[in-house]
This record gives sequence, C-alpha cells and structure tokens, in this order.
Amino acid sequence: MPRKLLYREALNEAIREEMRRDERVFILGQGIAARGGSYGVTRSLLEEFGPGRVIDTPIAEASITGLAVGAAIQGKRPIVEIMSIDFSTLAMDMMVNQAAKYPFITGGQGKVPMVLRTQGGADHGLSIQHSQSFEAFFYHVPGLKVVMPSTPYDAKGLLKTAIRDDSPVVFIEHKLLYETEGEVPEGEYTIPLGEAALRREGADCTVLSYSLMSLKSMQAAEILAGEGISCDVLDLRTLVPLDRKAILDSVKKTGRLVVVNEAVKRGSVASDIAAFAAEEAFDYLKAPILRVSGKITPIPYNAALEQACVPSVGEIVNAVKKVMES
Amino acid sequence: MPRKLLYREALNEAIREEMRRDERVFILGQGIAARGGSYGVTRSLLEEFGPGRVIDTPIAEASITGLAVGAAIQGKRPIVEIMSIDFSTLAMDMMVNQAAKYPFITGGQGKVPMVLRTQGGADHGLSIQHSQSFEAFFYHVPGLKVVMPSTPYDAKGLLKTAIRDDSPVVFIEHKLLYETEGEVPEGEYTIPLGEAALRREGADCTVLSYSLMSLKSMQAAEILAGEGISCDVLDLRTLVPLDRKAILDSVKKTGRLVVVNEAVKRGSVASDIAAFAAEEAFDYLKAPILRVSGKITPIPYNAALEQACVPSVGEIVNAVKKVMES
Amino acid sequence: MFLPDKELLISMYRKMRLIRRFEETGMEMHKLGLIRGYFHSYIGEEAVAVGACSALRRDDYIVSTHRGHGHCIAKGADIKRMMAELFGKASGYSMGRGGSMHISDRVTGNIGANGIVGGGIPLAVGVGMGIKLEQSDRVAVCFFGDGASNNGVFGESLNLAAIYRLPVIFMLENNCYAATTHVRETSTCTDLSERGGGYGVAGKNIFGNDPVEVCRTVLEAAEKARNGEGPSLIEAKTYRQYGHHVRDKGTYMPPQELEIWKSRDPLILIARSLEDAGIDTSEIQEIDREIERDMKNAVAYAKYSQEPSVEEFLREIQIYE
Amino acid sequence: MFLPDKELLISMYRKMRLIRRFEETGMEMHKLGLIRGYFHSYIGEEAVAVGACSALRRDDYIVSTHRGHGHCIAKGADIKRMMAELFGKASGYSMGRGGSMHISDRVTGNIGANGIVGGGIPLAVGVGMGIKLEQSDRVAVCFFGDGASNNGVFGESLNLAAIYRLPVIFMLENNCYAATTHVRETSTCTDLSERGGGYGVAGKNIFGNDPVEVCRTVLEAAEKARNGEGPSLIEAKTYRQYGHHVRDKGTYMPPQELEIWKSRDPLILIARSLEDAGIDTSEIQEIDREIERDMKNAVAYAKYSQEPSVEEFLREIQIYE
Ligand SMILES: Cc1ncc(C[n+]2csc(CCOP(=O)(O)OP(=O)(O)O)c2C)c(N)n1
Ligand SMILES: Cc1ncc(C[n+]2csc(CCOP(=O)(O)OP(=O)(O)O)c2C)c(N)n1
Ligand SMILES: [Mg+2]
Ligand SMILES: [Mg+2]
Repeated sequence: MPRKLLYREALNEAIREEMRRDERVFILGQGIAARGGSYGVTRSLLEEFGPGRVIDTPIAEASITGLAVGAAIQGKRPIVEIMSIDFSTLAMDMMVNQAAKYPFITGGQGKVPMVLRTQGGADHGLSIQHSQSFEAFFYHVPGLKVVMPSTPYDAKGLLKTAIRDDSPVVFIEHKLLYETEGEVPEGEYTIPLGEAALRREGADCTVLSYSLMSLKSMQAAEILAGEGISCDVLDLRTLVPLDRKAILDSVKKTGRLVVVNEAVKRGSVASDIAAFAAEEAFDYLKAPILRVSGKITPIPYNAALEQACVPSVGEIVNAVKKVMES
Repeated sequence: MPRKLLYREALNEAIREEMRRDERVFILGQGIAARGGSYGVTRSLLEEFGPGRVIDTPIAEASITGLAVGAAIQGKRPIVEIMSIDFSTLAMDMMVNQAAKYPFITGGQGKVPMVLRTQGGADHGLSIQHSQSFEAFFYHVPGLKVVMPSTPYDAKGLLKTAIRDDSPVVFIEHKLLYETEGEVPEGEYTIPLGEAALRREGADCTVLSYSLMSLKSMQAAEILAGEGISCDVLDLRTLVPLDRKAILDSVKKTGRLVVVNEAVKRGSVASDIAAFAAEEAFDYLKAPILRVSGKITPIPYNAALEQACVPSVGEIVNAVKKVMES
Repeated sequence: MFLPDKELLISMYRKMRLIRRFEETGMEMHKLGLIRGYFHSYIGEEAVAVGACSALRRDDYIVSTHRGHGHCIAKGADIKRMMAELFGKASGYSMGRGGSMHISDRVTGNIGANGIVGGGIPLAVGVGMGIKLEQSDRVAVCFFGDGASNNGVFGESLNLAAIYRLPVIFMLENNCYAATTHVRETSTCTDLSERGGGYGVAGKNIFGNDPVEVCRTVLEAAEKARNGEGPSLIEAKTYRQYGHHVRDKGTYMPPQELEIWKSRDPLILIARSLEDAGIDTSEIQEIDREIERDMKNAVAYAKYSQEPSVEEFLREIQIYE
Repeated sequence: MFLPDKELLISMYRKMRLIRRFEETGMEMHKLGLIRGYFHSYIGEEAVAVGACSALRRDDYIVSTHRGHGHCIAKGADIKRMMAELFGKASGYSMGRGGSMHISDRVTGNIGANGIVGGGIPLAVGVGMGIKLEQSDRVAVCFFGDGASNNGVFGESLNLAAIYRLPVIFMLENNCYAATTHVRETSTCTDLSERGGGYGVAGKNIFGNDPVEVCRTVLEAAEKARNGEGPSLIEAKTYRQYGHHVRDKGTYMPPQELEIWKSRDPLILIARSLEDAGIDTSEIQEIDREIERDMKNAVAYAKYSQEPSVEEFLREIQIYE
C-alpha cells in the first residue's frame, strides 16, 4: 500500500531530507524551532539539526528575510518562514528590491538560493490581516519564482526543488491544506518548477487553478461530469515559471477557459492568465474567459461573510456552465 | 490665451489650494520642505504654510506612511510623499494592512483620508531600484484607490479630488512627466475619480493606457492615422475605481483592444484590463487582446538596455497593426 | 507624589475585574465554539491597561494590539458590543467583520486593535501628530508588546515622535513572551526600555502588575506630553498567565515562572490595596456581583444579536470595485 | 596599542588618494554626459572605508551603500571595471546593468552597493550568519549612513546580530547629511552610536577622518567578532564635502561647516601622518603619479569597452519568464 502523508508532513520531510543532503540549508522563522511552527511543518527539526540550523527569530519580518538574502548571497541555502503571507508586506523590500534583483545586479554571478515559505488563505475566522492571498505581488516581480502546491506529493517534490534552486523562491502554502492527506512515495524525488499537472481530462472546458482552489476545481469538475460537461482540470503548481504550453494546449483543445483563484479578483494571477489566453489562444476561444476569484474586499471574521468572499465549488460549476452556453 | 503649467507646477498648485482650503491638510516626506521635493513639486509650500504642515522626515518610509494613516484616522488629511515608488515596498504593510483595512474594520465609521504621493517609471539611468512601476501592487488591494494622471490638467484636478477623498489614495506620478507642459485653467476645478478620458476617437482599435504611456499611445495613434488606422485612445487616469463603462463602450465599438503600460507585463494592470475585456466584451472582439508592457526584467542602467525594457511608440504601432490583421 | 484616592482604587478594581471576567468568559465561549479565530487573553496584565487608562482623559487616545480586550475595557468600551463582535454579530464594534483582533471605538478614543504585531506603533505617532497640529493637550498611549519592539517600526516611530516632540506615550507591555518565544531569546538586554535612549525617548521600567504604579508613571508622562515636552517610553513588566491564545496550552512556560507571577497577580495586588485603603469587602462583593450581571448580559446580548446579512455585505463591498 | 607601520600608512594613503581621484574623475565624466544616473561622491569620507578595510582580511566581507565607490576601492576592486560600469559598458562589474549604485565584487568580498537606503543592513546580518554557520573567523563590515540608521531594519538587524552573536561590524558613516537633511533634524541625540545599547550592541564614536583611528577601532571590533563575541556598532563622524549627488549643489550646506571639515580633510590628515612617519615626499609624488596613470587607463578602458548588446540582453532576460 502506498504511503500517505499529510501536507505538513510532506513539507517537513522535504526540509529534513534537504537539510541532511546539504549542510548549507538552514531554516529560520518565528516559533519554528522547539515549537515546530504554527502549523507543525518544522516539528522535530531542532532535535535533528540543532539550534545552529533551526533558528527561532524575533518578530522582524524585514530583517529575517534580509538575513536569508544575505546568507544566500554568502553561499548558504536559507529557508525563511513568514508565519502568514499577510506579514510578507513587511518583507517586501527585501524580496522585491534585494532578493529578486541581486542576480541581475551581478550579471548572473551572484545567486540567491533562498526559499521564503509562507501560508495564506481564508478560514477559521482569522479575518482581515491573517487570511489574504498575496501571490500576485510576487508574481509581478521579475527574479522571483512562485510555487503554490495543492497536494502532499507536490508539496514535497516542489519544496525540495525550490531549496535546490539558485533563485529566490516564494513558496506559498495554504492553511487549509496542512491537514490534507495524500500519497507520498518513500524514496527520493523532486518535481521541476514550471510544470502544471493535468488533474483530470475533458473536452468541453479548461478549469485552471492552483493551491486549495485546485481541490475545489476537482469537486466542481466531478459535479459537472454528472451533468455531462467534461473538464480539463489544470493545476498550475508553479506560477513562475508558468507552464504556458500546458495552458495553451488545454485551451486550444477545449476552447473554453475558467480561471479560479482565491485571491481578490482585481489584479490577480487569474487575470494575468486570462489575459495570456486572450492574447495567445484567441482564435481557439468559443466563449468569454471567466475568472472565479475572491471578492474584492478585505476578508471578514463572521463565518458566513468569510465564506461569501472565497470562491465556492458552486461558483466554479456555474462559471463553467455559463461558458458552455456560449 | 489659456494658462499653461508644468505637471509639477500643477501638482504644486493643487496641494497649495487644498492646504489653503482645509487646514487639516498637511504634507510630509523626505526633503519636501526647504528643498521642495526631488522633483520640485512642493516648492515654497514651507514658506506659506510653515514647518508644522510641511514636514521633512527621516528615511523611515514605513513609519512616515503609518504616521499619515494614524493622522488620517485622527481626523487630519495628510499627504505623504514617498520619493520613489520603488521605496513603497517599505511602506507596504502600512498601506495594505493598515490604511486599506481601517474603514472596513470600523464598519465604514473610521475614515482614512490620506494620499500617498509617489513617482515611478524608468529613465535617466536610475536603474534597478529607482525605475520601477508598482501600481499593480496597490491595484490588487481592496480599499486603496489608485490615480495615475498623464497631463498637468489631470494632475491638478485629480490630486485635489484625492486629497478630499475619504479613502486612502495612492497617487502615482511619472518622473518623465514633471517637466511636461499643458493647459491648466486659472480657476478652481476638480476631476472625479473613476472617469477615463477619451483622448482621441477612432473606429478600428482601442488603445488603452495611463500615465506616460498615454502620451506614447497618442503618438502611436497619430502615426497609425497616417496609415489609415483610426484609434480610440483611452487614458484611464484612475485605475481604482476603474472606468469599466468607458472601456467597454470603446471596445464594443472598435472590437479591438491594445492595452499599454510601462510596468512589467506579468501580473500587470494591463493584464487585468485585458482579462476584464475578455470576460465582458468577448462577443464584440474581432482580434486577440494585445498587451504592450514593460519587459519582464529589472530595469538596467545602460541607456540602450533601459530603453529596450520600456514600451516604445513603435511597439504600440506594431501591436495595433497586428490586431488589425485579424 | 501621586496617591490614589478610594474612588480611583475602586474604579481600577472594577475595570480589572471586568477584564478578568471578560477574558474568562470569552475563553469559555471560544471553547464552546461561539467565538472563532484567535483569542489572546489579557489575564495577568490587567493592571497595565487599567493603570494607564486611569491616567487618561476620555478625550485622550489609545492604540491597541491583538491582545486588546483589556485596552478596550480600560478605556471604557461597551462589553456588550465587544462580546457581540467576538460572536461575529452585526451589533459588534466592527459589525462582525473583525473579531477579537480588530476592535476599535471612536467614542472612547480607542483607535483600535491590530493583527499586525507592531502595526499600531506608527499609527500612534500619526495620532500624536494630529493632536499637535490641533495644538490641543490630548495625548495618545500606544500599547504594544515586547515582541513588537523587535519590529523595525518601533525604532522608526520612537525617533519620529522624538524629533517632532509628539504627545505619545509608548507603553511596552513586556509579558515575557512573544507567542511561544521568551523575551530572553529575542533580546540580550534585560530592559527593553533601554531602546528609547538612542532615539531620544527617555525610557522607564516599572512593575506592571501594580495599577497604581502604572497610573502614576503614565500621569507623569502625560503631563510631560501635554506640556509639549514630547514622548515617553514605559516598559511595564508583567506576565501572560495563559498560553499565547486560547488553543495554546503554554506548555513551554515554566511552572515556577507562572507561579511567581501568579503570586503577584494584579487582581491580588489591587485587592490588597483596597483592603489597605479600608474599603469594605461588602462593597467589593457588590462590584463583583454587578460585573457578573453585566457579563451575563453581554453574553446574552451577543447571543441574541443578529448575524450580519450576507446580501447587505456583498452590496456594501461594491465600494471597493 | 595599535600603531600603524609605514607600509600601512602608505597603503592607506594610496587608496584614499585613489578614491579621491576616482570620484573627481567620475564627477567630471558625469558632467560630460559619459556617466548617467545618480553619482554619489565619497569625497571627504575616504578615511572611513580605507581605515575599515585596512583592518580586514581579503576574505572578509563588506556590504556597501549607494555611496559605494570608496568601499569598493578600499576593499580592492578594479577601478577599470568600476569606471566601465559607470560608463554602462559590458566590461563593468554589473555588465552595465547597474551603474554607480550597484557595484559588487565577489573577488574582494564586496557583497555590493544598494540603491535602497538601509537595504544592505539585513544582508550583512545574513552574511554574518553564513560565516557563523561555517564556523570560520571571517567578519562582515556593514557600511551605512546616518540616514539609513532611521530605517527600521537598522534596529531589527542590530538586535538579530546581537542575539545570534554574529561577526558583523556595523559601520555608521555619519557624514552629517541624508540627502539634503541635516542629521540634527532627524535625531535628537548627538551620537547615533547610542542606538546600539538598547539592542545589545556596544556603540562607539570615532573621528572618521583619521584612517588610523578607524583602522584601530575596526581591528578591535574584528578581533572581538572573530573570537565569537558578536557585533559592534561604530559611528564614524565625517563629512560629505559635496552635495548629495553630482547635480546637487549643496547650497544648504553652511560654508563654515564645510570649511571646518575641509580643514580636517582626511587626505590632509593622512599626508600629515606620512610626514610624521618620515616618509619621503618623492615617494608620495610617485604614488600620485601612478594613480593618475591608473585613472587615465581606467577612463580609457571604460571609454573603449563595448556597449552591452541589446539582443543578448533580451535573450538573457528570458530566464525571468
Ligand atoms: C508582523 C507579525 N508577525 C507575526 C505575527 C504573529 N503573532 C501574533 S501575536 C505574536 C506575538 C506578539 O508578541 P508581543 O508583541 O510580545 O505581544 P503579546 O502577544 O505578548 O501581547 C505573533 C508573533 C503577527 N501577527 N504579526
Ligand atoms: C529607502 C530609501 N529612501 C530614500 C532614498 C533616497 N535617498 C537616496 S540616498 C539618501 C540619503 C541617504 O543618507 P545616508 O544614509 O546618511 O547616506 P549618505 O548619502 O549620507 O552617504 C536618500 C534619502 C532611497 N534611496 N532609499
Ligand atoms: Mg509579549
Ligand atoms: Mg549621511
């Protein structure tokens, strides 16, 4: 029977394996050592690797991120954990103006092999400043790679690759995925950045998403299948580099595209992918490209309001049905 | 003869008039008092309003922005100048998690009538960390308004409106516009946020842009007119709120859309507008929606490289010609 | 020297007790599933908020934190609307949109709590600038934690307040922990108040579990601020008697440490002061009974208040389009 | 006590003089339109970079600023490639992509300049962490200005370096100005080195125009760092003898202030030290002549180097897709 792990366990294993493999890898963040991180991802790493390589930090998001950048330039392979992507606003300068730019500044000589691990997404009533989805910020910045896995298997394989990558990688987890389970083989494996996964094949419409929304898209596709509509469900897995070929292949095949993400619709990655398709696959399109995204609002606390802001399976189903009418 | 002013003079007049009109208005930033700002926008305000309302600050972008947020909550109408939008990365938390959220947190009771004035864009070899276009960051954040005027007339009228607005407004100038001249009437006027300006009417294609790129789009339209292609040139002026109606009206009329902006193409405002059109005007489109945007790279120093990264008039012309072929 | 009168002692006791009971009740409600999200209890730290706010006028401002219920109550917030907010109800301070980490109250000058650690510090400086521009003699008290003092905005903001001589009192609540991290691990200095000097803000260290000492210190700082003599930094040493939030059991907190601090629990100390001042136990019991009644009412109010309407919400957020 | 030998004095003179001439030449080239963008001259501050780097080993690191030419040269950069970078040429340190504010040099351990004021400070802490992980005895010197010390990362980073005991020397170049703003206006303290104490980093104040004093202080700090005793903060008082950048005339700088500082120009002071040490003027004149020749060569190299190819550039940036 294939082994199953939780998403957080898969991440833990990835970090552990890479720390064993390469002594230049170290990890720092708030409460990641003895406590094992807010979501348990770094549990018992301290015991194995000691306080020199598993480092608790003060609340100083800008400078701990900058520390990672500096250490990466110096030749280490740091992983910095920002507890919540909402707080990455404090580290923006270090990511945007330092990490992303350094290889360019040095004509490619200087590498910045660091990973910024963080988590986003709405739930549990964490509300306004603990529920946001900010991948669009990083997506817009040349020099950063952006990874958003949806399964334990991908989480492990992509994090290992991210740690080995010579560019700064923003690795964004989702708070609702940590306790999800999935198959993760025992042996060593990695997944290259920039390859989308076709989760389900269909002929009528492409449903494109990533992170938690991939799971919801699969549920929607299941429902739609029951109504005779078959979907390609494409999980991007990495946003930068973007698997343009997979997107175009699917859209050219189905002629219809629904892009789903949890982030606020305006200025989202979904918008960018829709624009890309409208530019590159226009002649194949049979219907408007619809985006199913988070509402344009801060995320509220009340459970019903909170849920109203996040794309639902029903909304995805409706969007697909709508494009099927064209 | 109608009066002409430089863009920076128009901005100066807007600030001066609003400071005269409302004693709650004050301005702070680095070198904005005696020095009059890096681009001369705040010249001689110190003399008229004194150091209590025209305030030089240390290099502390996060906290001077936070100061503005706090003072706005308390009932003032601060204008904070961030010398270069590249440095707004340091103030992201204050804009994204504080300014944008406060009215929501208080159920609309708490207002944040502040303006963050800054400037972006590439030229003069200012290179990697002084040339960027970051409007997409702010555009993605519900609760912020975003204004990017291209003419002295708009600069004045929109800045006055921004100062009077009860929401936080990010007002983005362009370093190449400060010394451009245009008509600015003597009397008091304001321009509402959320109204695009149709700079030129045509039937074949809509060229949509804002800030400096509006000027380049007009030049492109002129060239295209000489070749028998007539364009609607739409200058958005404000990005949030977005004049969706003007966009749709034009695109439905011409059936073709080219979106131009200077920012890096991936994840840009241009992408979002293209996605919007692909969603809402699909049935009217005769051709792919093309984006003419900044190259996906940090901005280099060398003059030829720098210019290669910024959209040129020629690229706009070519994009329009390309969609005309469809 | 400042000596509190009976009235002040009683009013401080009342507020401290109310905070204690509010937190206990809230934690219970959280366990029952009636409150969601993060709930950071102020138990053990009541003397800081109450001592500080007792030194303030109603028209003075405070800026609060994620651990903000105590600040709200100390400044005079309505516990019914607070509890309603925790229940996510339309009658709550944020119409159910914010929850525990986002309560603000215009009426009592509470600029609001903050989910970003350190996020309120620059805002307090702005409030101080607003006051200065009005040339009024109000002050702003900025509450923040030991953890927040490691966020860069702390140093930036102290410096701004100093150079502009703003009427801001930086009230550092050193409760020994930032989440699960002991303050020893995030600073090599014993006293965080030492961080003020280099920015031109005189720092002071006080025992934060004695509301009288806190009140006295803030009164002095406020007088200075009202006289245009600028900001102060006060480090109040106190202790978080529970885990970081409701679901954190605080297993990393050494039992002896907890015991020592429980032996100087602020409610024990204020009770002793009441006794010393010759205040009758029956009077205190009466206050306790009133508080129980008020708490019950608050919970009932929260329970029976309406949920916010999703439709209305979706209509209202169109302003963000 | 540390006493510099002749060789050290001469080598310091050579570097200081080279920096001076590099800056003078660069400003000239800027006025001729051969250099674009910002050009921040280090004239008047040469003793800080040269004094500090003379205390370092070649395998030690430095982190630089927007006013970084002096740091480059002091650590041993090749002025030909520096000038080529300023000319935007393919042979420049950043292949013409960065210009004045972005020169770095792996060979000499120069992590690089920075267009973000304060941006390098956390990076230096990271370099220090990298050294610590290697358990080597290298050190990192982090140069930054008085203005940068108001950026929040300053306090954050000092604290990080202190708690992890990192081998980082924070070298605050107080040249009296941050752009057009006098340090008096941005700090109420006379000594910015006072900011260290609260973060657990001992601060020291020195006269920054005397390279011997700078070298001695950095040697001590480096020894401490190499012994695992952690970071230091050194404030070097110096003066920016020109406007903020080439096009800033510096009209706001009081003439008396400038005069006082010109009377203690670091090049005058080192020349005096050379004299005191009995070094022959002919030897010095020979050095000056060599520098002139090297400068000429550097300009020629820059001039005749190739422009970077736009096509190649556009091909290369595809890695960002
Ligand atoms: C910028 C930021 N980083 C991290 C967090 C997560 N977090 C919430 S409370 C907390 C601890 C805060 O410690 P302190 O400032 O001492 O306040 P206390 O909780 O002790 O009252 C942390 C790390 C956050 N909310 N914001
Ligand atoms: C974060 C940031 N804010 C503002 C600027 C604009 N700026 C460039 S240099 C400078 C002054 C820096 O002063 P200081 O740190 O004292 O260094 P100095 O120029 O005196 O060497 C300013 C404000 C910047 N580059 N980065
Ligand atoms: Mg604490
Ligand atoms: Mg300076």
